[in-house]
Amino acid sequence: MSPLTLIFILPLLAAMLILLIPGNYRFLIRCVALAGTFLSMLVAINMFCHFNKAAVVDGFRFVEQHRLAPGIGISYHVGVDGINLGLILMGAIVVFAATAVSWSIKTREKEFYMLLLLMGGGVLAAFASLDLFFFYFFHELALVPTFIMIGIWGRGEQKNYATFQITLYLSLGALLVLLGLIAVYLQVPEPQRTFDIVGLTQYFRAHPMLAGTQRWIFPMLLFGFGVLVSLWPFHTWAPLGYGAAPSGTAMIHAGVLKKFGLYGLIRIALPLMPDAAQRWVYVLSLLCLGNILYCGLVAMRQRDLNMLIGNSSVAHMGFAFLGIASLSLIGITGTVLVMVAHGFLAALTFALSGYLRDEIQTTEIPQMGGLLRRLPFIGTVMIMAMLAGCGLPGFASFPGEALVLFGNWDRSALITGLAVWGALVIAGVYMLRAIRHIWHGEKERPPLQDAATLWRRVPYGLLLAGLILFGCWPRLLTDNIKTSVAAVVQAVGPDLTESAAQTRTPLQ
Amino acid sequence: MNQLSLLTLELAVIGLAMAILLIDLWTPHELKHRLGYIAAAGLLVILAISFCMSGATATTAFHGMYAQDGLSLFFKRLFLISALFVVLLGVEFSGRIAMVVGEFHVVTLLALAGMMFAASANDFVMVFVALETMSVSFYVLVSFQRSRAQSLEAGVKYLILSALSAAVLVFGIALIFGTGNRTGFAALGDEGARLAGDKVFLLGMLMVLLGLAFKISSFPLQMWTPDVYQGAPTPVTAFLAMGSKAAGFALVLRVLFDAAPALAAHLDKLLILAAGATILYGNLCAIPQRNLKRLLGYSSISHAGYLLLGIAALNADGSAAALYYLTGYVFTLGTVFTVICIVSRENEDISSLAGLNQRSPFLAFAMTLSMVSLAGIPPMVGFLGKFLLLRAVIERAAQNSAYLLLALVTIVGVVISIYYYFGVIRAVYWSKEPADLSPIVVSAPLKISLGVCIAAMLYLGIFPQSVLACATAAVKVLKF
Amino acid sequence: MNPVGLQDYLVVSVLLFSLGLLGVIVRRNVLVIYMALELMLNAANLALVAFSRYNDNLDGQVVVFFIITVAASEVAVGLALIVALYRRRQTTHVEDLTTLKL
Amino acid sequence: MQEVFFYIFAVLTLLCGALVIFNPFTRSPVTSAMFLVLTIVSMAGLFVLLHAFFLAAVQVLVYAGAVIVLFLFVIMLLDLKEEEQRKIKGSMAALGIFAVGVIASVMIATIRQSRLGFGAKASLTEGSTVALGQSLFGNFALPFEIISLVLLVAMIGAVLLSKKDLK
Amino acid sequence: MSNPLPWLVLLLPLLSAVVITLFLQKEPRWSAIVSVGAIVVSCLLVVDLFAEYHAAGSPLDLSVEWLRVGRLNIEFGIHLDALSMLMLLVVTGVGSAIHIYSTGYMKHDPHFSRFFACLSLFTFSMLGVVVSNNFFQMFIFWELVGVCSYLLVGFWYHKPSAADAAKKAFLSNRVGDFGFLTGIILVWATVGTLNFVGIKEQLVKNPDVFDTVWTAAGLLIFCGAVGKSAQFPLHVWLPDAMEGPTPVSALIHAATMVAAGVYMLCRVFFFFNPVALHVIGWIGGITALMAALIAVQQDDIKRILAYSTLSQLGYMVMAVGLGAPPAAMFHLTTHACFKALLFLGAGSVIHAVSDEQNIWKMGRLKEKMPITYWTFLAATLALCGLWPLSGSFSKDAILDAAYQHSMTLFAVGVFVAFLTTFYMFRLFFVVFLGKAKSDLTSHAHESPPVMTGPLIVLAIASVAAGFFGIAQYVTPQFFAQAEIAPVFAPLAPFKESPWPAFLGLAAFFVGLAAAWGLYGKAESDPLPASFAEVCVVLRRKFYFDEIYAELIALTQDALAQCADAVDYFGIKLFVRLIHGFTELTGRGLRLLQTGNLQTYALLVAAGIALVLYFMMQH
Repeated sequence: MSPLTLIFILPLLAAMLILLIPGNYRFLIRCVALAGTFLSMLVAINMFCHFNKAAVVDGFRFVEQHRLAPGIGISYHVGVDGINLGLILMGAIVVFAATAVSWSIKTREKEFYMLLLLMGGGVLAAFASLDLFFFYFFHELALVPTFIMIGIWGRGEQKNYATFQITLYLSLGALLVLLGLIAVYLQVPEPQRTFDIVGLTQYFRAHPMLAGTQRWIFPMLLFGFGVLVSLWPFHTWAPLGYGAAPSGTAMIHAGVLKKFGLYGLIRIALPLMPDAAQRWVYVLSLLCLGNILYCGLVAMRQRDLNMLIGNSSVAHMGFAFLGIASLSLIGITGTVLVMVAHGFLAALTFALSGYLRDEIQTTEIPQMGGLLRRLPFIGTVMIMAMLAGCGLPGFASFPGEALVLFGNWDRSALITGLAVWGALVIAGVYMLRAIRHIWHGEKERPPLQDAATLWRRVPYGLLLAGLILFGCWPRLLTDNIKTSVAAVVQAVGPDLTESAAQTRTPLQ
Repeated sequence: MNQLSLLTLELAVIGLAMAILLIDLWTPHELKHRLGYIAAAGLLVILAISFCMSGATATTAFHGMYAQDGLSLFFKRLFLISALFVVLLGVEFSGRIAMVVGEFHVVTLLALAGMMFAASANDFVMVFVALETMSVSFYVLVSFQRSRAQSLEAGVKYLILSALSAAVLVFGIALIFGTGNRTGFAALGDEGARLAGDKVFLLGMLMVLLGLAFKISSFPLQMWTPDVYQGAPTPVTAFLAMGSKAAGFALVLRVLFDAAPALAAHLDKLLILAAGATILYGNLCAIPQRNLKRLLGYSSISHAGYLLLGIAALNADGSAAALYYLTGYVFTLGTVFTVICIVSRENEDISSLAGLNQRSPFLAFAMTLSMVSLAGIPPMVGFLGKFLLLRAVIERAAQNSAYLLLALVTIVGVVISIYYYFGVIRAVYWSKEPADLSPIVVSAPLKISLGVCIAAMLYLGIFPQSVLACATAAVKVLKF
Repeated sequence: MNPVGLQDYLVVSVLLFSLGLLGVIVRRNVLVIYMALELMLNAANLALVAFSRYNDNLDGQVVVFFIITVAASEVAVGLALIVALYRRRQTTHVEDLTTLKL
Repeated sequence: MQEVFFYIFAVLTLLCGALVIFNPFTRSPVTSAMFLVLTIVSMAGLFVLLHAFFLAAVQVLVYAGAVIVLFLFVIMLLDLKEEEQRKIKGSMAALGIFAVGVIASVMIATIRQSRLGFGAKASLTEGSTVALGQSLFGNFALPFEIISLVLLVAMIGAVLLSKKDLK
Repeated sequence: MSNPLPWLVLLLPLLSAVVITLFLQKEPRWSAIVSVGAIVVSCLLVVDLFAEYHAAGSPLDLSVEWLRVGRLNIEFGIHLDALSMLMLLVVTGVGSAIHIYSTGYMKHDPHFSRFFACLSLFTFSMLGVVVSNNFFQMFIFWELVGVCSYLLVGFWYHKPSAADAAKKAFLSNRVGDFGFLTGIILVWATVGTLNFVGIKEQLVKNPDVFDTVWTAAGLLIFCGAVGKSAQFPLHVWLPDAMEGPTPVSALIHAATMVAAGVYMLCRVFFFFNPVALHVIGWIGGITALMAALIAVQQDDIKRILAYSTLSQLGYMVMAVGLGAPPAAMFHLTTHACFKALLFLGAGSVIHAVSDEQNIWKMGRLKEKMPITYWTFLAATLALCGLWPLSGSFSKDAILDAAYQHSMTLFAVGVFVAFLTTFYMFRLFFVVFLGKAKSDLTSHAHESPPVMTGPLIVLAIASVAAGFFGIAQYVTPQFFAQAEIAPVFAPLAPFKESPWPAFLGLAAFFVGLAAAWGLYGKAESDPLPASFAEVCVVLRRKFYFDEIYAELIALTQDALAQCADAVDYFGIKLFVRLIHGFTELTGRGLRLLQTGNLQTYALLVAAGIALVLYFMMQH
């Protein structure tokens, strides 16, 4: 059995196990959940380490395939290449961390952990699966858990509105995507019709899709995925929803699930519909500015910590989109790196803000201040996370964003310049203001419970370690990413940046 | 004799009905509610028999009146299953229908027989007769709770509107007979080429379809649904939603693709409009709805719309998808109505579900899953069904972009529907209303049937292959 | 007087049908609505008989049998229903039957 | 000759039919029932013109003899007096008439434009009872049997619904 | 990786930072030992390398591939040549002194360990900047020194002023870095490489590789220096940064980090075209003048030093702009010594008068703290450029360059020299001579040896640094044709460039006289009495802070407000509208369900009519 299967089966199994445990055995339930996610994390790390040794089956490793419904070409097919390798590793770690920080949940643990594990397993499976049907199927598994979790364990007076808004937005986006995927699938003539991504890619490489068809399918995918990734102006659900969600949910959702749309664009939309992609990138890069600048500015105005983090994560998505819009090897590699980095980052920040909320019962920034003396550990980690959020070198988001910017220059210098402003200055402004008003300052407060024990520190430490590891040594990922992305880019067509290389500098 | 052997299932059902009618005479009152179990057992046996029969070879009998093929068999199994749920609910419900439990099951079974004949109808006369058998039984069933004025009101409404639609249908049949000079599907199908161009024949077909539209509660004859669903006794509502609708679709399929395949191609615009309008009407009206059964009435309108997608696609995939969807729909509704029947006894407001997950986690779980399935979200069957339907529709989008529009309308509808279905889930888990937290006891048979439903919803949602294969085989008899 | 043909019969039946339909729409007394429904069914009968006459095919007349029977049974159930209803609500007017709405 | 009778019966049918629905003088269901009888009878006349003698008889017997009587029984049973003249809602009526008008006109137009009945002259074969019976128990055996189910259900239903108290 | 030594130099401080953070949080003594040990060892290594390099004479280049995607190839490398060697010496040398000093200065601080962790981290980052062999790596460390300065300035984060100062410093640097990064991307996109050597080769191979964007590229890169070296108009952060502990001011905001901008300019000197150089020169000149003027009217001892730093940095930048990077580096070196010394001296004074920083509350400290007094005097004289102290040589080198290129800038330079002497001796007289202006001074005492030791070392350096021909040493770095000059040949200003030297000296004496005249015995500042308006302007630092506050409020914050408003009233409202519209439609349609049978019948009829009409038309 492929490790991939193991990675997402383990949490689901744990969920089923919990279903059998009576609800009042709280400790047992937690332990089962932790064990399941921890094991899956170990498997993921192990897979990551042995990635390069594994056998390659048409571009993918650790492949496993079973035909489920030959009639309509659905098969269970998982595999991993450079693009989703990092995502799965990150996902597994985040899921474990999310389970670990959920010890603060004190009511209806049974349901909570079941839903959390269902969500986590589903999203891991979505990233692992190479079959469009299951790719979509597993992603949708998260919808209901999100709804119920925010509904029951969420906070804030806007809870109900947020719950429905996030659910409706996500399902709208998902259904658009569904239409697009089915349409893509139907472009293949009857005999070799399949939902298998590999098969589709090979087929369309051989017989490119009609430009006319691309023209109406691509927008569906672009905006469908866009809504899922909170592309401007479809972003309002994200800060609201994450603000209301319990930290575990927010971590998995903002950290892992959100990357689904970008992953889909890179994996499916670009290589299968190059012409349309070329046609749409300009629109896309403008919308990216919407994310980067506009949402950054909005973040400056937020008085609620969660809203601030939410908006900043929306802004970061802008860089991911910008990399895609560059349609260049460097840019898209950067996008994948940003996805992984932001996964760790978002999870970390939401975990910490959740902790903070538990400690001081508020997320209103003005009511904070001078907390660093009371919560040295949490404070330090949060400050590091926030500095990482404004693109500080040494954290994984920096190389990612840098790659994106380098990759996009030849497509549009102006947009790149503005993005740099967003990355360095705007991000700096709201993050530093937040640090100043939350942690610094002289406000006196009663002593608080800092994450003192090593055990409580593990999840934060893990996420931070991920950030720093890939920040200091990005080649761990990029060397694998670029080989896989190269295929995508080459399918999409001329890579401005690379071609510039030939023309400008013959002696390079 | 061979001919009669084809009728095994129908005869068995009728026999069962008669048996219960007789047994009822000698059963003391306090035991009458047990009759449902007899009926259930009988139906189980018949269901088992039905799986021994094979519709692989389409055979007609009684001078082409009656067709036994994959399609009819598929539908008959659906009817049997839904009747099974209904009789079980009948047991649960027996407290609420005075002292005439026995007759309740008898009439239910006769309605079932009508549906089964409808599934095998191969002649417009049969269509009419079978439909009427069904309808008349439902007149009785809907108004079965004589003590409840609402039930009677629903009965009157149902009777009058149904009779109206029946009259339209009959007039249509008359016109068809007049132009085709036949009433047999096969015969008409042969003359399809000639008739396709005949305006009067078209008129007749339209009137027949309108008559059937009433049964599947599709636009423009959907008005009755919410009222009747709300007024009728819960098991009957369930039967209307599962059986009657399915029967209507069986007939629509036969009439369109068996009697007038040549004409069907010209009806695409009408079908697209009907599907779109039905979806939007059902979903939009459901948004502010608080009464559960009424909500399900609207939702059943919208699902009629989804099913029409498959027919509007005018291709084998579409019809197969519709069959698959119906299968899932039966199990889903089986769950929903069982839960409603158990939980909301006197008040049928959504608030009656408040705190359900404290009162009975199992029921809450079942309700949630069924709502998720109705909303069409993985891993439940509802998703796979909609997936197949959309696939069939988009398949046509290449030729006619109206289908793309239809698909988008469907999406809008689904999103809206998620809003109110999830509202129910919300009521189950964290509604504000103060709820009595007395635990609910569920009788063993209902537990089993719920378990079966949930298993089926999940199985169909994840492993489509087997049933989808049956559906595809079933629609082979139709001509596209 | 031009010779009477099939179409004339059909027109009559169509008109009768419409009359019935109109009755269902405008009359309030359930009993009368039933009668209107009878009219509609009879219109179908007339059409069928006319067809079977002009197409030289007796099947039409057979169908009429069924229709009559069905009509009779519908009326039977319907009237029983009215009786039951009247016992509870002392009315046979449809506009009093509007508790199920919205 | 035929024509004359046709027009007489047709006009009678329609007129009485119309009077069933709206009787300018009274709203009593009894009158409606009576006019229904007349409609039926005059339709029977049309049947005769169409050489469907047996059906004509059945029509009269079943309808006039059974159905209408049933109606009258119920009316008497519930002693529905001629209740106060409730106004027909004008708007409702207007819309109804319009809709029905559209339907009728479309149907008539279609029929008139069609080639129905051209060439196919009325055959001389009588609607003989024998032939009728044969096809009823031959081709139509199955529907005939099923109809019995309808009657059964109707019977049960009628009993259940109208029984005074359910013991 | 052939030679491990350079790596060791770089990694030792990082190691100590990590070790202290992870394990020594509770062990102040040990963390001090580790941190000081690390920097001292790397200082010794540097000396060793220096000898090695000087023996070899050719640049030493080590690198490993850090990130390679497509055409973008980023190395992590060490490039050792005259320039970086010199800078390494400065950083590690001055750094060691300051580290040792801090062990005494921060003795009683509860967060002693954190302080040294940050110091070590800073040292690591600074060394990284120095040894970088490509733009990207330099940018990385550039950011890291920025964040270290953020952490150290905000070391006492519970003081709002400190927290705000840290934020301000970081953000102003970010503005500069925006230009820097953009410039880097532009260079890469044009030249195709980020490696300094590579870029130089390209420029040599085809000089017009940046056809139109050369100036732009140059200026964008220069933005980085503007931010880091606090040049006009981004100079506002440096004075506020004095909120940090004094050793930090000495190390980061006098000796090393702020000099990084100048260093970077020298590093890529080959890259600037005349236009760019012109701009650079003028910016430098303006900064020097403005800062010196402001310094005249400051009362906070550290702020005065800060403005003096600004103006000296202005000198250096001006020198680069005038095409005399050797002079710039020379002045950078000497300045590192005496400015660090000044700050440390100031620190010891502040320590003595119990953390009072206003010079008008001090006085007569000469007797109380002799060592501080004498070292401070030496540093002051060096700064003011009294021959033969180090400052005079480097300053005269700059004036000389100005004299050759632009008379205006020369004039500016001389005037700034005068101002420097003036405000420095103002400070000196008021603090050490005169009479005690508050009783704080009564119980002042000399600092412990651990603090005075470094003072003495630095004093010696500041006095003697001028005698090494540092300028000649780095010259070949920039001008290939220049012959390798002997290292220990002192510069003789009066022979080579008499005018600048004499004018410089004249400026010194005039300034000294003016200062003595005004402040020799002053109780309080006489100037405001006579030149009220001017003084107000100077005290308010030319209103830069106010202007910027307004500017930001008008542009960025206003935009943010708009965006927020759009987000709230635009998009969210729109969403709510759609929701409301749908719900209304639902409720509207629902009205059809009147429950009245006849309505239904009518609607059914209408439906049928509709369908028939619609279908039977064609």
